[in-house]
Amino acid sequence: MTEIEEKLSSRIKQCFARSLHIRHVDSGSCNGCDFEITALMNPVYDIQRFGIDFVASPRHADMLLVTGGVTRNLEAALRKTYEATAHPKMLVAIGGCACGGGMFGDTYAHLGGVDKILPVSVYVPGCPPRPQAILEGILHAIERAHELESSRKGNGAYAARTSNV
Amino acid sequence: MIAVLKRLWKHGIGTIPKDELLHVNGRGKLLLDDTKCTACGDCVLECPSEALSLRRVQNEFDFSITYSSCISCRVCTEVCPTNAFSYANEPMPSVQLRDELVVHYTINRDESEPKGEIVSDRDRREVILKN
Amino acid sequence: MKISRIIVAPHELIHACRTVIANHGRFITMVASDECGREIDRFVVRYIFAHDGKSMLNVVESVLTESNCSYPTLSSMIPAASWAEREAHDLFGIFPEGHPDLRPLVLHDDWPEGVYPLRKDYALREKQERDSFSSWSYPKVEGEGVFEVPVGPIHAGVIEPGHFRFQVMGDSVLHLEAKLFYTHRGIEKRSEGMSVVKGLYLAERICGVCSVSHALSYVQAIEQISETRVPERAIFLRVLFAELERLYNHVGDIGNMCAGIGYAYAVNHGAHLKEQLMQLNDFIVGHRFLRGSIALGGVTEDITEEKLRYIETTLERVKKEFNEIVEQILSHDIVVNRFSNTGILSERIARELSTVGPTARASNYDIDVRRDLPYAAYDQLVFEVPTFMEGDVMARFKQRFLEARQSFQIIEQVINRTPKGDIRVPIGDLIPYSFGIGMTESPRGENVHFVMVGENNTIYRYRVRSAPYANWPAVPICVPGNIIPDFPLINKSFELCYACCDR
Amino acid sequence: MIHVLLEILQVIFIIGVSPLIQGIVKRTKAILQGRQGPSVWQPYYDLHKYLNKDEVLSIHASWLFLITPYVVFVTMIAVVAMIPVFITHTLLSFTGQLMLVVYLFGLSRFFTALAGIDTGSSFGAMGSSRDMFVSALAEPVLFITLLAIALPMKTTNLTLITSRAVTGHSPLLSPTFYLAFLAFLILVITETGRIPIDNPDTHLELTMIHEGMILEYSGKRLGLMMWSAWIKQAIMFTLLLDFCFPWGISLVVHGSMLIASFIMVFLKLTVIAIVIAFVEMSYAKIRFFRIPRLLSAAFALSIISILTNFLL
Repeated sequence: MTEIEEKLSSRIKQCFARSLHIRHVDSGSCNGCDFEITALMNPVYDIQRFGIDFVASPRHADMLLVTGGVTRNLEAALRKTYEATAHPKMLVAIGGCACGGGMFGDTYAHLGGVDKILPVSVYVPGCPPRPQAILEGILHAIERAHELESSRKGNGAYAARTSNV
Repeated sequence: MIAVLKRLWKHGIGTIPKDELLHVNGRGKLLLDDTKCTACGDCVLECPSEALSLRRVQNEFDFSITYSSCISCRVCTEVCPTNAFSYANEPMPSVQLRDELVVHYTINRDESEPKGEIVSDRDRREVILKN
Repeated sequence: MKISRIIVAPHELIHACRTVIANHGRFITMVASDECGREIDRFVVRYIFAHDGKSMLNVVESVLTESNCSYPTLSSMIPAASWAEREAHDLFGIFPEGHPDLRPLVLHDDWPEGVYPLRKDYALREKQERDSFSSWSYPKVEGEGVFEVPVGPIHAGVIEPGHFRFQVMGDSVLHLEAKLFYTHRGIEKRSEGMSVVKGLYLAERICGVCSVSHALSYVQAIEQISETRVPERAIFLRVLFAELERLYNHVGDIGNMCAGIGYAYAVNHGAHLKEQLMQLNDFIVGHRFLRGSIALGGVTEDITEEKLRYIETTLERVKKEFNEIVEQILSHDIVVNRFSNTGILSERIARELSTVGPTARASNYDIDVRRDLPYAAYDQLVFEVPTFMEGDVMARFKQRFLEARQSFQIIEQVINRTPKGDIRVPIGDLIPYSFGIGMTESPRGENVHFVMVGENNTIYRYRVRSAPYANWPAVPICVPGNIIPDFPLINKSFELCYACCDR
Repeated sequence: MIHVLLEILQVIFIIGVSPLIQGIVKRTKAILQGRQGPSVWQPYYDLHKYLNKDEVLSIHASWLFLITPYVVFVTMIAVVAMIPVFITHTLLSFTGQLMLVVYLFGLSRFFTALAGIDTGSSFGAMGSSRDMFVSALAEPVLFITLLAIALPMKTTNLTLITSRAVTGHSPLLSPTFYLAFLAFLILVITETGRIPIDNPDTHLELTMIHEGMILEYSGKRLGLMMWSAWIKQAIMFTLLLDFCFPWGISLVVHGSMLIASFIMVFLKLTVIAIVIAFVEMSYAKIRFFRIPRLLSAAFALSIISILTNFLL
């Protein structure tokens, strides 16, 4: 890592620690994880006080929360959403299905796991994970935001590797 | 507008403080007490989501729990003859690499008579019992 | 529940179904299956009808041969059968002759033609290349000033995926086309060959927020096959779980509907109440969505006396706050203005499309599985089924409120009347190739599970007709005539889950 | 010289404080909803982050899309340069200023709407068409309302209006004031895109107005668009203060007077932000085609206000 890169990464960490915009993408979940993400916004957990907010467009987002193990019908949509997000970006897999297929596993219509098509920063297991666990996962992802720059360079190689999946 | 204020006055702010936030009460992470486990393999056979696996490594058994597959269904706690499973109050760990979601336990039980090598084969989604 | 089977030749299907309907049969769903493993050549279609009040189901069956796998469509007589027939066409390649709209439903346009994943000779894991040449055709409205607004499948909020195309003139909707089944995961195929015990965990995960109802439908189907008598205590506890589920859903929906009109105050207080109910769930069974509470032959967890008392005190508090909030919402004139006369579903359409649940009842279509085909302990409890005439968003809002109040009452009765005893019995033997049908009333309406078991206590064919599956076709019908900004509100008032529709 | 410096300071103050006002509104709303809510400094953190992020551009985006954030931002600064904040003097001051303010708002609107259509996204186009619908109604009403305010002051120069308002007898005694104040309050809510006209927190793409138009922006340009919207909000609040609650605005350059007026302005802005949050919490979004009714109410109020001015 060069000096510039190091500076850059600390800057990113500093930015994200106080302001993080999240875009939720349902890639074929059972709705359970989605409801727990919604619960994060309720007055009890109130995720906004951490400077974390949900936004309407992937272009405004820094982090994608993906729930569900990517169905065949949503694969293209998920890829497009990822591409529409500006760098630096993170992808957090929420729930057992997104982490590795869960109960549904690998079927004709279900790929089983987000990491089969996109790079995942943090995995949050659970069926569904409680709001506390999701929040912990998000905070965990912010902590390692400084690694984003390196993953950004590796991105091209990753896409090439996964294109024939 | 008055109703809004009245409600705020009566119920206050419902947000839980930051330091209590990550505290969980319900079932979370599945734990195995490797001193109790006899490597009988019942749980591996019954687990609906193939989160458990048991593998013989020479004289010992390697027991693993895959958190990404675990659905906290309690089947393993019910079938275990020695009550070796328990749920911790903390959530399952969030990790950066998928491999870190698998925890391994080494079970070394001389007195037990294991049924054989049980491998949870994820590709075929069935459990093979080999003697 | 008694099941009477009528077996006919394919060309007699229409006549047989007409007779059943004339005898007050209510169409529930159609199940197709590939039964080539047995001595049957090869596909079987089953039309299921319910006789409300008599606790009886009629199943009209017909066998289709592999060489001639077509049958006359029933969609023209029963519009509600349209989706089921389209789905069977997609997944099995059996052809309903004369069906008005045979566009792909479950498998999208990039699925290659002539490949049918639910046939027995198709391997579970077999992936298909994308066929990029075919495209989905949408009916179009043409004229000056008419343009098309495509939305989705990924939406802006924390919502499930679905694609909508509005044909609009300014902001007024002329036509709405919904393309769903984005979250189709192949659960029915996945379950085949699974043991019936493990199948329960799959059934719980069809939908996140109706887990109890789905699990209950599934275990009832299996218990029907094995003729298991579930202990008294267990059936009361099942009611408790089912009603707790209804409660957190209805309370959450009441708040959620206000999100459609930007009434943030009600949204947040509704969410706060829902959170309290979900924490209660977590406390009593250790899962916020009550998953893992229902077992084959009973329930998994006994609810102790202290827990029952705790439920009582918590619900007392929630009930008071809930009434307060609803009163506030209904006295707000902008809310009343936005809710009334928006998204009207007429009684005729509600009946023709066989809609279910609060949606149907808000349009004066008085059906409720809890009362009409009682299961668990509902026949021993006293409750009312409210209905409304209007069929608009306001009616659906009030419907949920009144139903939630009934749920509070039912839970009160359960707490006071639950008998002592066992909570679980082992299920008996399952005769291979027999089927059972489980029906329960989820917060969104009736969930119907058809389970056919194979050898060694495995699942042979599993078909889920969830409440949203029955209600979704009604949504595009009641949107035209409203304006685009009202669509989120109408959609939320139906509160249809995409996951259990798509499976 | 000191005048120019103070006037520049005024501009910087509004630009700098505008995210804080947004933060106060958000925080108040959160508390009224029974939750803790984001810190009042949150908009600054957001802005900092947006300015540091990369951008993703749609392939359909033309120069119009690229230039709009700068046009809008500069327009807003130009407006800020014309309004008195804590002293009555401004960088730009001439007769007919009020008209120019309305037209500059119109210019920024025009560009935002075009940029919304430019990328070819349906929500952008929908947002633009709705915004045009609302502004076609709001603009004439804004004119009439400003006229209702300008008429008793007998000038359209903002500096003069404000200094006359400060020195003149208390406007609280005349009905003209109340009517114009109500009309202006409705316009403030319309122009800042708040409930019951538009919902700034919505995640429902089908109901968005302002949010819909900036949906395609990312990174730096998104930051500028947001900031411009916050500045516009601050401008509307300041105008409301200048016309209706001008107490404490300093007429002359004098140390202690300036500090007092500075504190007063800050307090007044905070109060207005809290009031707006209250209004937003107590209402839901009205049906889209009912917006004309609300605006025509504002129109009627300002007409009556003008009439009473002549009659009384």
